Amino acid sequence: MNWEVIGIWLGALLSLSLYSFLYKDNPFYKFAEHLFVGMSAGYWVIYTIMNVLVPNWWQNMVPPSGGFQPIWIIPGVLGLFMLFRLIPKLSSYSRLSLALIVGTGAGLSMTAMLQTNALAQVHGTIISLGAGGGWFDWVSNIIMVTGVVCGLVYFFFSKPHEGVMGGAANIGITLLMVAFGASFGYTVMARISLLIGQTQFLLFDWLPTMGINL
Amino acid sequence: MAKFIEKLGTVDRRVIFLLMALAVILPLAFRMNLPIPIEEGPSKDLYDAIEALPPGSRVLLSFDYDPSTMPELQPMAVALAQHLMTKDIKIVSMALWPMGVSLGNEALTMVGDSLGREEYVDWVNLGYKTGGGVLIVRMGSNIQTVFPNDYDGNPIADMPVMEGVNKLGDFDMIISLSAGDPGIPAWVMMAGDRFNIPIGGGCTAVSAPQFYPYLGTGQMVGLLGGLKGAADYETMVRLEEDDAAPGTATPGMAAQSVAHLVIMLFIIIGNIAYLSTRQKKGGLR
Amino acid sequence: MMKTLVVLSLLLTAGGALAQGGEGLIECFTAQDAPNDAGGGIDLVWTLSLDAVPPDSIVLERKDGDGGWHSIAALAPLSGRKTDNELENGVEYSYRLVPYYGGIAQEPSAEVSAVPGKQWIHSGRVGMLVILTLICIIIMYFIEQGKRGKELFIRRIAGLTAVEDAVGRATEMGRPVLYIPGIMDMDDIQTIASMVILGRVAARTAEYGSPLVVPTCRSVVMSVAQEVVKASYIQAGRPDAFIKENISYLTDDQFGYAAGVDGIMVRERPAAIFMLGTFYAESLILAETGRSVGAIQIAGTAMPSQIPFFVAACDYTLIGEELFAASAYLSKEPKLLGSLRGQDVAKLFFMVVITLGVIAATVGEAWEPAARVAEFLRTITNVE
Amino acid sequence: MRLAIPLTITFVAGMIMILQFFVPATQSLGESLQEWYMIVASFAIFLGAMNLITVHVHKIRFRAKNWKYSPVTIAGFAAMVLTGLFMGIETGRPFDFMFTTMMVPMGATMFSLLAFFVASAAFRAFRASNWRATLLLASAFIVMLGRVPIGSMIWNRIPLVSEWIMQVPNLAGQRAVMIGAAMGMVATSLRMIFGIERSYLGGTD
Repeated sequence: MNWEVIGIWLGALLSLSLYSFLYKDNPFYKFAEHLFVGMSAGYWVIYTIMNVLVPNWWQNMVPPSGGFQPIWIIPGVLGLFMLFRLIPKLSSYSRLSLALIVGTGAGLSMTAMLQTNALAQVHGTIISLGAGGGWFDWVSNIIMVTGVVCGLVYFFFSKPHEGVMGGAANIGITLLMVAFGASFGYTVMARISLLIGQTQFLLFDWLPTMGINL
Repeated sequence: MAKFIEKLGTVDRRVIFLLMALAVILPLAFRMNLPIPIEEGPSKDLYDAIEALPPGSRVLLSFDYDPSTMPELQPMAVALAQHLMTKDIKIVSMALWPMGVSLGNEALTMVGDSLGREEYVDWVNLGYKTGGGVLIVRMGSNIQTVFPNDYDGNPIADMPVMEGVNKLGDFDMIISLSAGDPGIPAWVMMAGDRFNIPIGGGCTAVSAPQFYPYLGTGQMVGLLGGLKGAADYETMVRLEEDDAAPGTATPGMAAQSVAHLVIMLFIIIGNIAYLSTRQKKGGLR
Repeated sequence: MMKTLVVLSLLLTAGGALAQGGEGLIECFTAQDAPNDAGGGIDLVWTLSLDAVPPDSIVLERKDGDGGWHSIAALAPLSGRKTDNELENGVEYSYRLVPYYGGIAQEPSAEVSAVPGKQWIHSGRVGMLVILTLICIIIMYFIEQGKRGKELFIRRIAGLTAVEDAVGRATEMGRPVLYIPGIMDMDDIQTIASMVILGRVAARTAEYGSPLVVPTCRSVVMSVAQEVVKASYIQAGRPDAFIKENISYLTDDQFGYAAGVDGIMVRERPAAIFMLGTFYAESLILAETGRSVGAIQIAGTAMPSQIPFFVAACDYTLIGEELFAASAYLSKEPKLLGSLRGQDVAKLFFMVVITLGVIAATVGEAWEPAARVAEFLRTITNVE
Repeated sequence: MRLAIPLTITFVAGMIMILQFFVPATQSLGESLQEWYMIVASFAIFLGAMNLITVHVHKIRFRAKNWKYSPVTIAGFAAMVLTGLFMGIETGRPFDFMFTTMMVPMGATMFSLLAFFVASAAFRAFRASNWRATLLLASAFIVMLGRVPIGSMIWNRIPLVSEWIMQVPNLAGQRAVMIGAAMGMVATSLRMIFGIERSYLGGTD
């Protein structure tokens, strides 16, 4: 018995406990679930301290090479404000920190989303219908462009989906369904891969510790 | 018989779970093997893009995943490292996910040792820093300020592999093995779109469809999707290099195929059952 | 470039050519301020003469204040470009290249110089700036219109008409309502949208009196959710019914969170489950478990890869932008309806750009002026 | 007026982030802001941890349903935090050992549950109940076939058809979703930055 074997057993028993959920909720699952939640919460606390707060804040404010950078007090104070939520009287200070988080996030995603999810996609859709040359390319290109335009019509909210709009929206949602089906089908494989990975662990790492070699 | 079919349509989902488990366990336990044909597609595109790089080029390999997606992404890491190192391309690796560092190291050391490539000369692992997209943007202006040291704490400034690499723009290609956020989208948005560096990638099969738009617009040069992509790449690398170490993706594909068939069988059974009930009810919806 | 390489490799195999100094070897060596940066960068570009043997390496040298040359980088012979960073803005810097053959320095190239500076506008993003400004003006205009009381229509969104029923059903069955705001933090716009919807859902549960359970994956989301729900309960005149403990943090870990929420589902047996926000792989783990406990499920996300799973496992799914329309739909607040109208006009703008662009590109294959229109549209939608 | 200061902070922070995208000269400002934001957001983790512990202590004290499992959560949390703080997080230390031998397999197991759920969801949801559902079913089926070697054994064009579905209708659908959602996000961001949407701050106007 060494640490490696103990590790394999811990992993295998916890995995099997979680798999038992597929049959129904049971004490093994409850145990593993509660342990998982607790351990991972603890992990992220340590992780945040060691990987963000120490290197990106503390070591900037008090560099190991000496000196003191007062500017870094500000994010520290805003961070502490976040914790003021625990003290009802002071909890409204946490809004200042929240405002910074939300504002930065909003500004950053506004440009990033517009660039990558909107403009780049529009740019990619501006193609010649004849691109590719063959009749089949024509068909594909027409489906592509109509699909994007009709899909967008489906997302119109301020006009009722009637008449031409309704027709286009209908084409749009139909196409979205095809896309969702495809996406689902494509994914199935990935999900199975994960199960394969875990099964390999149980079959080829865990069983051998009991002398069972497949 | 008809009643039996109807019953199948409402079968307890635990029966499905059991059959799925068997579909994966049996082929693995009995080591079933199926051949893999290579077709044109995003996997081949990535392979060709790397083939086109001259020896001595520099590629940034980012390990943006953790052990939960290892079955799919780790074989890619190994196959890519194998391809890049055989072609004498320098690899600078890093991770946007904390756990990616050790996984990447595992792959690079293993392949590097088998091909006689040296750490710090032919490859280096810069390690992990938090920040995702922000981090990438900062690397765009200067890598050293973001990663003064590699994962082991050695200053990168004097490493031969980092010679002439000061910012992202100095790389000939960036490849992200990505399990989610931050990952490929961050690289495409913050590095590819901003600094015009070709971006390649590998991802779980689930996220692959969402990156197809990037392939269509040329924002990405190629993509490995899931175990299939990994198995494709393994096969392509092995066609070139007979003595390359056998990969782990190929055996898994057999279990994959059987499990797929089982799911498809379920869908067919479900529909037969559904249609027969519907007919009985007089074709009502 | 390709051609240069081919010729070079031909020469290499032929061998025999003489090593050459920088003057004849390096052609078109230029230096200029690196574009679109915050300053401090100079781009250096050169090509190697086709008639010469490429050197083993090239060393880039910079002239310092004292007038001496200092090596700043050793480059691969075919690299052809280099950006020198961290320079002082407004100071002139001079550079030269020194080719090396077999470790022996040759005659340096001609000297070039440039002055680094910062740019006040990113030249590759002007098109986007114009479009963004336009979109913002449109949206703000319609928000104003809404505020002024202009009657605004909103189409039916199936998933949202069901909110009332779902909460009502939970009350009848005496079971809780479970609200899952996704796994991302407050800087994610979908999480923000989810918090706004949570406020509306909380208003309903306050009214109906069924408990509202919100497990979160992020601490900040937890504290925002507490604020939002509390505000809704106060507004509904039921501050006594607000239970802070029901809005709790589990763990930042994606699958730890999924395991915890699955546990809550099978033990609390909620009658209605809302899953609105940013979801990744945990989407189906949650949705299938929710389904197995017989809850009405209303899901919504803008993550293209997760929508299919919600569609397959939930009763109602808000697809993409519908998630962002939800707060307007549920509140019928004029300014939000106005914003929605503005979004529609923005989409219309993109549809027109696409349609025009495609027509122009297609016609452009035969008729030059149309091709120029298509090219223009491609340029403004291209962002560097 | 107590919302005025937070709303100003949101506005300024949002504007800086937009500005630094278009004005290269302000990039360093944006970078510092993001660094700050990361620090502030990180502090909040203690808030969550406190909440988790309080909730479970509460459960134990009042003997709530399943309270017997609450000590497990607390013990797991304490084990990670204490070993991490006092014994280091390097490879080989208890923290790392527990992470790799317990947390990692548990995460992988939860993730792999999806294989089962995908099967049951497909079985139940993919019924040819109307023509639109039939299309969904058909495209899923073909793509699934195209992803495994057996597909090309049935008909050698299946991988091509599957690739076509992914590249044309799927791409069009994804693009429509992306463009639409981007508009929703731009509008929501705009409302946040200009303080039109403020319910996230809690309280009413």
